[in-house]
Amino acid sequence: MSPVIPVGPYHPALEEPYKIELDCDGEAVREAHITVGFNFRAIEWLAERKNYTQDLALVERVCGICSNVHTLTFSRALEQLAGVEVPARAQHIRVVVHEAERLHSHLLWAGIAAEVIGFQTLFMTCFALREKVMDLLEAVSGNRVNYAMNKPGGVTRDIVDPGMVAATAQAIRTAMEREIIPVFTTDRTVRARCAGVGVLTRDEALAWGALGPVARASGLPQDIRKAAPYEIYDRLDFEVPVRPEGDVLARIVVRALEIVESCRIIEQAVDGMPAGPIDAGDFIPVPAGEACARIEGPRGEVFYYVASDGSDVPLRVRIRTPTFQNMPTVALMVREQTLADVPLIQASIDPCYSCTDR
Amino acid sequence: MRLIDSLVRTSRRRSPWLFHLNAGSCNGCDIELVACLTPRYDVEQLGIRLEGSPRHADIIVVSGPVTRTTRAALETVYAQVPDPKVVVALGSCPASCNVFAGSPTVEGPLDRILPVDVYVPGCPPRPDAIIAGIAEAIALLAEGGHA
Amino acid sequence: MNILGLISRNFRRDPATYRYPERHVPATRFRGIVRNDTAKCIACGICDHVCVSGAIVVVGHDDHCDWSYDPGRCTFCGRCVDLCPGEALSQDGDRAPTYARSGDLAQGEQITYPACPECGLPARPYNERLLMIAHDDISPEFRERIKLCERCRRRRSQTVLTKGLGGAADTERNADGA
Amino acid sequence: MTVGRALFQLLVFPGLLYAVPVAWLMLWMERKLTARLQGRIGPPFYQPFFDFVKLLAKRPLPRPPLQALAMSALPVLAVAGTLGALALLPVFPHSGGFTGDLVLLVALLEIPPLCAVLAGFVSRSIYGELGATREAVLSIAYSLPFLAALVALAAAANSLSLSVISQQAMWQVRLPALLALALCLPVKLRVNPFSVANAEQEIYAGATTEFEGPRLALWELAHGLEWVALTGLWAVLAFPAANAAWPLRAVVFVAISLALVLVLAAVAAATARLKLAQAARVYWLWGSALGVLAMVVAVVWP
Repeated sequence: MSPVIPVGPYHPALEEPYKIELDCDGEAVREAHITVGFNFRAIEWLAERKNYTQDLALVERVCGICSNVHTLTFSRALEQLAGVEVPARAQHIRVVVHEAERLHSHLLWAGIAAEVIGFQTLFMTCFALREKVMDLLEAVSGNRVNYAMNKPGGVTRDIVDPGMVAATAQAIRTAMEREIIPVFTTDRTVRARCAGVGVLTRDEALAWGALGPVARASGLPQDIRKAAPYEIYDRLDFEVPVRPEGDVLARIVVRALEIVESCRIIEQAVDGMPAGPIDAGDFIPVPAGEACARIEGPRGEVFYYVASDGSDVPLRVRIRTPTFQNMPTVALMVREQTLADVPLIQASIDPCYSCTDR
Repeated sequence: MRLIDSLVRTSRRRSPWLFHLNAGSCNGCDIELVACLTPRYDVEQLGIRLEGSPRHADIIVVSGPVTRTTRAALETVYAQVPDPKVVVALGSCPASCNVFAGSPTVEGPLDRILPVDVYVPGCPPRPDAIIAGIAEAIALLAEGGHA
Repeated sequence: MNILGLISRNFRRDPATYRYPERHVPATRFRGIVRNDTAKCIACGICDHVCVSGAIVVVGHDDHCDWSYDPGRCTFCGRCVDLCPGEALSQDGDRAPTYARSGDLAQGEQITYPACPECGLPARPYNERLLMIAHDDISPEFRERIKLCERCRRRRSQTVLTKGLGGAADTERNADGA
Repeated sequence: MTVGRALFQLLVFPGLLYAVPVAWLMLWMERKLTARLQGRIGPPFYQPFFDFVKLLAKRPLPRPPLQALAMSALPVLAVAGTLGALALLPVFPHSGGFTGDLVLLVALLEIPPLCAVLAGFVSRSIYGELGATREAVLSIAYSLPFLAALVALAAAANSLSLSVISQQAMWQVRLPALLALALCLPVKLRVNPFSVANAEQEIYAGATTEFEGPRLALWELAHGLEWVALTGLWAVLAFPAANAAWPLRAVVFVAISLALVLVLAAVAAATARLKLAQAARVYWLWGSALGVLAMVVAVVWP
């Protein structure tokens, strides 16, 4: 048998094209090399050649799963440059959409993880629940993916039926607590596949700069929503789940608990939503200068740097996504694991290579 | 002979297997395609299966604007699918490169590289639109795929 | 609930599937194909300016303006609809149909410039809503003037101005003479 | 066994004429039940049939002649082997069965996995090879309980004839032996939790990754026939009533086979896929324990 086993660029376990080459000894993995770049579409280059309104739609397509995160961070960077205040109602709507996106992203991930360990029924259950979130997002934004909700100074669409949003959040919370979390944590075959697999210790997570749920599953309590609150997060009551084990099961549990917390956040944000305008005007002039913005996306910290010369086209847009930080830890985690674990371990960081490649 | 012909045609209509190829897409279309498998849409009711190996497939579903790095894979995969076969372009990206038009690393649109039979518009298309597009493709497949 | 509970519940319930061709209907505010109401369009070109993928192209000519749109290029982001000053653009509440050849769905509208009531040459189209935003109160004289082409409008303004100034000058002269 | 009877068994029941439609029925039942347990509609009942016809009608890809030959011959061999095994099942007990058909049955049942292993290597794909290796490792793991159970039954009935075994093995041996056989079914049929040999998320379709069109159609058929043969073997061994009328026997045989399909599909829907080492451990530990128990009882019981 050939000693190097390529996984990808097109592989059933991978949603996206990228390649892991495994130096194997039978089924045991000795070393892994990751190749990315299949999704490189030169988005930053394009962003420097389009005006700010066009760039909003462009950065939304950095990633189809966490699209809202990108427009939100980009808008926040522009607001910082322009010195614009976002109306309170718009802030609440932003938080609702932001957390709804976290819900669908985490449910999607839970489904993919179940699929990767061959647990089709659980995959279907997660995706069936996810459809509720998709309906919510479609009702609010008019599209299931790529919501186009944010713009500098506010949001584009109002939430007309807050009752429905709160009810959906509650239904998802109940279903998570009653169905999905118990199966993931107690089912014996799931435990056999996930517990103790792909361990990333706290020190390694720190040294390799892991972000988001991956870091939190390794015992690092880091979350931008707590560390540097944006929008209305400083006024909301929510927990940041942290697990010390650092294995795949811990990552599952952290994300599952985050879903529950996100539902609580949505309920609170809808509850306290004030009346008022939802934006601060249509075309907001962006003066010369530079700004950074960062927020906590579903996969971890998303970072934007925008430089402007005062025209309507940015000088530079720099995007750093969480997978860029988390991806190298895969090579660390798959060592001395079996071949069967590799798809699961790579999936456990919730990789988004279209984010990383841009 | 006629009986066999119509049996073959019916079987192609009832059992289209897909191979999905992400040619630099943003994941939006890919996730909506996965959503088609799930309980609400369940494309298995039409006999559709998402296959891991291109050699098993009848319909190639392409999403994304075809980046420079995925072009070679796209051509290989197309050659690996046995005839008759049909190509479905998912979303605006393979149709026109969408927002990525003009990027130096994008070689699309897809019809420059492969013959495309069905376009499904949307960014991304809704699952019911994807199913409608695949249904179009099935009709073409029953007639023996594209020339 | 454990997995056995889950699958037995699924088995007892009816499947959640929509039987093809029955389908899940989009939400009421769904962002579909963009439509242009030529009666309201003032050919300002903002939609072209904000369209990231070049789906909307606006080309101005002497007597009309070509507004073309290809849903095959569209991102359905709705920025053009949001920012359309005259509320001429709207989006369908349902998904676009599938198509067989690139560009099959492309559509174009021609916005003919109305003829100037005075000289008959093309004048810029105007939109009632925009007028109301710009001016709370519109006098009949202003309403008439908005329909004119640029040259006639300028000439009309000039006449009014000269007349006004002329009148004032006359009064002044009279005052001097007194 | 008369030639006429042998031909009937090979071509009609439980052979070709019965087995092929029932193979499709079982494949459909498995998919449909899985779908229903997941809250979906699932495929219509004619699905496996049309899958088969469609694959047959596809144009095969050009390959080097020797590889093309091997890749066509192996699935044919797998189909033939399974049909042969089916023909040996003593659904209707008779005095004429030749002694030692148990040995032949075991050998014939091993043909499809063997062909799959060869197919994986012949296709010269890394995933095919991985699938083949996994198939081989698993077949070593399940062979011990599988053979132990059959040997225990043979010892209990003091015969190597399937017909005699199905009639005379005592229940004290039959029960653990049947359990051990039932444990071996998921891995032989490559369904969860022991589906590691064709784990799609790891190694595509395993050994059949590189097969296309008609060649794949034959593999699908062989897989369906394996369902019929293995559930049939279990049904024959689980229903010994010697003096039941032949229609009743046939009906009970079919009913037990189909019920077993449903049970296996439900188990598959309720579990995740175990890793190779974990699956092998289950067989070495629990499978072997059951097999050895059956053997000990067969030898020790007066």
